Amino acid sequence: TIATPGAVSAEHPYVVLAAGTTTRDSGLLAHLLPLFEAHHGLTVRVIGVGSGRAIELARRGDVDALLVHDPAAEEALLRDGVASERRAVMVNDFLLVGPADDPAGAARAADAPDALARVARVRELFLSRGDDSGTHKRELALWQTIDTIPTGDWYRETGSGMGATLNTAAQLGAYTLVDRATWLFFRNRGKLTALHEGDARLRNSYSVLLVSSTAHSHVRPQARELVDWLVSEEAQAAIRAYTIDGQVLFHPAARPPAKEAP
Amino acid sequence: MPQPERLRILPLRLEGVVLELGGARLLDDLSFVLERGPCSVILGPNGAGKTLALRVCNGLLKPDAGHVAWAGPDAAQAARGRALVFQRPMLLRRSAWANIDYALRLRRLPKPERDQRIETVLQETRLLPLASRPARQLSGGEQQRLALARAWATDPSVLFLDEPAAALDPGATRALEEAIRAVRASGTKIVMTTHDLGQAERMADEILFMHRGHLLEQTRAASFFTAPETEEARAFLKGEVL
Amino acid sequence: MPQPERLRILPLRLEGVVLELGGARLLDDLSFVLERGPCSVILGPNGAGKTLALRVCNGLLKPDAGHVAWAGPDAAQAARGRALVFQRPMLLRRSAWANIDYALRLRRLPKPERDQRIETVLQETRLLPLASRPARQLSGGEQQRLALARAWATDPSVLFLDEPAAALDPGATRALEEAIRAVRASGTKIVMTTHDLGQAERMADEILFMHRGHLLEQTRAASFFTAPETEEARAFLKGEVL
Amino acid sequence: MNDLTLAFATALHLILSFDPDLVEIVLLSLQVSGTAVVLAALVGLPFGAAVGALRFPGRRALVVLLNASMGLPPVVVGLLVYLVLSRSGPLGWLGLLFTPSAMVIAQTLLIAPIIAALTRQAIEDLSEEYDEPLRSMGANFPQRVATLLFEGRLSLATTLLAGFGRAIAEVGAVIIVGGNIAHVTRVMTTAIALETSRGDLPLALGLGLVLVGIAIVVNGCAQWIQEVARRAAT
Amino acid sequence: MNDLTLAFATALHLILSFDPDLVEIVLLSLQVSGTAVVLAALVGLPFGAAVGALRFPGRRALVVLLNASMGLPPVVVGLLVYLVLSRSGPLGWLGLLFTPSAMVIAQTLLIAPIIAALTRQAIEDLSEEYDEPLRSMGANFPQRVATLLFEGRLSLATTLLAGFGRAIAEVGAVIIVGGNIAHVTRVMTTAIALETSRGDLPLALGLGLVLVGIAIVVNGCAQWIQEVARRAAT
Ligand SMILES: Nc1ncnc2c1ncn2[C@@H]1O[C@H](COP(=O)(O)OP(=O)(O)OP(=O)(O)O)[C@@H](O)[C@H]1O
Ligand SMILES: Nc1ncnc2c1ncn2[C@@H]1O[C@H](COP(=O)(O)OP(=O)(O)OP(=O)(O)O)[C@@H](O)[C@H]1O
Ligand SMILES: [Mg+2]
Ligand SMILES: [Mg+2]
Repeated sequence: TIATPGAVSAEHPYVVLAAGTTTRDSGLLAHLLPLFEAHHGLTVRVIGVGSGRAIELARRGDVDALLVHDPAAEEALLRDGVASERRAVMVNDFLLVGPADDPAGAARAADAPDALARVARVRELFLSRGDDSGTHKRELALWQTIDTIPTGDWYRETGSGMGATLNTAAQLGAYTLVDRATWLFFRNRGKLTALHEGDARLRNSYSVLLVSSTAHSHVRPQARELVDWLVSEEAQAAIRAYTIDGQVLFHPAARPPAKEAP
Repeated sequence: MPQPERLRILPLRLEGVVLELGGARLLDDLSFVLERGPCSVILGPNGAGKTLALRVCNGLLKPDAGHVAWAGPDAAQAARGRALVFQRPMLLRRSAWANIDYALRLRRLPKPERDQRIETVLQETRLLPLASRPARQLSGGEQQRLALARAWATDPSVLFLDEPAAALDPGATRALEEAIRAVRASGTKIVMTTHDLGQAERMADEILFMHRGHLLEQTRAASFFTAPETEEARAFLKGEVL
Repeated sequence: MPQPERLRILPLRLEGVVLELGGARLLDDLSFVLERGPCSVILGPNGAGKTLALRVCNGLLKPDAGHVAWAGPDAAQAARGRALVFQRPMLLRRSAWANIDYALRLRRLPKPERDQRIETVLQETRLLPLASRPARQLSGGEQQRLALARAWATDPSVLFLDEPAAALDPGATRALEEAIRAVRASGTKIVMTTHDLGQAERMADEILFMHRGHLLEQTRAASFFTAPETEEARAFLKGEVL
Repeated sequence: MNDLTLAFATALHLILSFDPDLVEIVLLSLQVSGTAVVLAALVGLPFGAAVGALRFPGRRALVVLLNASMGLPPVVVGLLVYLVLSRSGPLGWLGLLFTPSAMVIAQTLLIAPIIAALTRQAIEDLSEEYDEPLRSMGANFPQRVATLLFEGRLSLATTLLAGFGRAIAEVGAVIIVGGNIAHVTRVMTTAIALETSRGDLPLALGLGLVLVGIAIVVNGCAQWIQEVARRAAT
Repeated sequence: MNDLTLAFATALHLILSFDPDLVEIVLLSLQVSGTAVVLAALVGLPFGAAVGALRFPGRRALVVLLNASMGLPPVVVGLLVYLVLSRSGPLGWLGLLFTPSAMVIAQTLLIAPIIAALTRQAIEDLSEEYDEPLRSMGANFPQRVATLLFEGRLSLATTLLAGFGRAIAEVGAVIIVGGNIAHVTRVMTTAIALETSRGDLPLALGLGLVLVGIAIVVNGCAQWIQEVARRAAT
């Protein structure tokens, strides 16, 4: 037989998890996964990609599980039979960041849509990820609530990941929407500061999905162990325990252990 | 030098060969036959087409019209049976010894025989002390002698020499001429060009006189030097500007 | 050719020049003086070091010991006053005309004068019909003539020629010798090597005889050919293998 | 390989529909990389030729550095340019960050070493034959370098095309200093990276094929210019 | 330029502390790019030399394609390899995706054209001088190609170093087919990209400097091998 990774995994069994860049870049997975690996004799190979690419990887059967934050796309995966299971794992939130002097006065806004509206009104520079990521989709949804189609010189799509977009915003003194985990972990903030947060519309929920072995017969069955563990007491506690500068990045969101739906 | 049964690839026939390069007709209706035996010397002023004719004979240039026909059963055999020493020798970036070895390995000779032949030809060309020198650092005359040794070592049925003595000192020239005579005696056909009329007289059995891409005469050497048929040949022999 | 006041860069003195390359001593304690006027011919067997000596004289190789001294006030002037035609001519990838033009532009000559000089030297070397040909496609003898024309066009005080007639036909050789005589008459110093003893006798006023990196004789030409002083020179003149 | 068919179809559609966004992106790509090649050639050709033609102490070390600099990672070059051009950087006052100029600077820095290193080798090979004759003709050092560059123009053209290929295909540096801002600094490669991260592989590949097509057209033009030049001169 | 000082300090610290993770990443980078260069050379050198030494109809078009292929974007190569190696792709059953082998394949495809294109030019230059003499000696086509490759070995070494530089600096292709998995497929460039997206620019730059250092060491070794070879032979 050919020495496929399957054969290699006889010694070193592993599963492949496509995870949103945020969960990787924020250091959460580096904190979490060793706990899992220690007790399950299984390593997790993390592919850090945007949600769009993660979904694509799942559809092609190139990964065994997903940890993403794009509810609409996740449901589509379930519907199409690509994923056999989806479990809520955790939530965090988005915040609007921008230059410390806040020329748009976004900090004084009543809610998130209002904050965006203020930026649009004074045409202060706003950077959109523009990459169909979970963050980008949430931003578009917020514009929709105030019936604005942002266009013009002040609205720019960076077409890049969260980190790159923040690097750009820090230099240009622009506003942008960012998830809390990336923000807390990010080193190159420059003059950027958090201006608006805490709105319910800024909630960001992460789920883990198991790729269906019917759709893709070669997915590693051990992935179920990972999925089950992520919603376990141990993992949920560990998620809560992960802080940066005293701030919790992700809040556990798994429903208490109950009878799972078939 | 070993003297095995040589490949029978002669006579070589050129018929109506025309060569055009860069819009100019450089060889025009060139026809001649080179037989086994006599030493053929091609004479002619600079730019007459001597080098081009040698390249055509060796299959390095394809004529635009006309034929080049070797007597051998196939082209591959003809190619194996001939060797050409260029007017401006091309030496490989390796030692003098290795340059000859390269040519012999192309003929698939076993190592002991190669070594023996190399030693013989280096001795003959007085290059043995320089055997391990990088070939490209040799002096002009040494390079020309090495190119000659390399061709010679392959023991060809026909040996084409394009001005082989141009860079040689008087002693080397004399040695070359003696060597050529010996080679010829062993049955190798010699076809050479030279600008040294004395050398041509000493070496040639027949003369091919070229002028502006045309073959004007192909005659026995004695009669060419005593009674050239064409005006051009007479002027050439007198060293007049043509 | 115009005959302006030539740069006074002679005599050239070599004193105790030693050159070592690749671990071998190729020029050993070479000392001579080249004066204005006489045509100096360097003779010697292949590998004697003639070409190396010319390269040292032209500042292309730095001797490991000893001195090379031109009479001119500074090195730049000496460089402008000399020209060297290599044994294996290097031609630029452009037309014959442009090759000469290149050398003249280096001397900052105005265009009309350049054109006039180019035409003169091409005429003298019978290359005018080939003026627009790519230089690298010329025949061996044509290339050598072009290299000569290029050096000549710069109207040097000293003209070094490394076997200038090696690839030339008899007519061109005669023309070359006449041209050299004319150039010399106009005050240009000629330093040349040759393997053609007849040519050496015709051209030389003085002979420098080299052997294995040593200068064995520097004498008047007549006495060299009639009564060579050294054993090596005698053997060389007889065409014996040294 | 259904995806490939889809990618080809996408590429064809993109080209035939003459999508104005695509045209804009293509033109910016050509402009940025073309300018970078010209600038890099202005520096890299003479510098590489000088190193190739000259012998001096420490030359060998310089050649090692030059060859190693062909392995400069685009991301590193991008970061360096970013730091220099950033508001807090020494040239921040120029306000060049996230403009096409910044991308040109980054690509120039990236390919100048490649052009210089390949030029050095080409000129070193040539100078074996040319150096002494040129010196004997009295050509001074700049003249010799210029002549060697001219004599080697055919193989140096390939060197420039290698530089162009590296520039037009490069994404790591331009995305950092350009920011992939739509309609401002988005070029072919950053657009491809974006579609890839979106998971729209057919579109990404389609754009990639268009880019390859552009490279072919540019190389074809270069070849054609060479032919014409060869026929015109010598 | 405080950042730069910090980056140098970081690089120094990384090297001096002999960080085991860094060592692992460095070794994988060298292994992947080294293997890719060897494989690409095995294909690119003979192919480039054959095109350089042979005259045939359609050759000019092939040369244009070859030169254009130096502009193949890494992301596109990465995507193509990904589609082929993906579970739903034709070679999915090999299970090579997200392994170092996949990265080797992608880099090989990326640099083989560069090596071939530069080799073609070098060999074409050489064959002007060598072709007729070799043919007259009775060397057949493969023998001529082998001889030209050997005679041009010094300048071809630079070609291989150019390929190595491109491979070791490349990130777009390896990140797609390798996935930048820690301890499995993380190489220097993907690590740099990761730190950049984290906004840890000093660490990213520090890693970049380490990478440049590696390139210098590799090139130094290559030069040294050449010197030794030159002295040993000829
Ligand atoms: N590739 C080429 N393109 C154009 N013209 C050429 C080419 N090769 C040779 N020629 C021309 O063809 C003519 C004959 O060249 P050839 O080399 O055969 O002369 P030759 O008789 O050997 O002269 P020489 O005694 O000087 O060596 C010359 O005028 C030369 O310029
Ligand atoms: N770069 C070099 N390295 C080592 N040896 C060299 C080098 N250049 C020349 N030589 C050797 O020096 C000797 C003298 O060479 P040179 O070219 O001066 O001879 P020459 O007198 O001009 O001979 P010829 O009449 O054959 O042209 C030769 O034996 C040659 O092999
Ligand atoms: Mg000839
Ligand atoms: Mg000589």
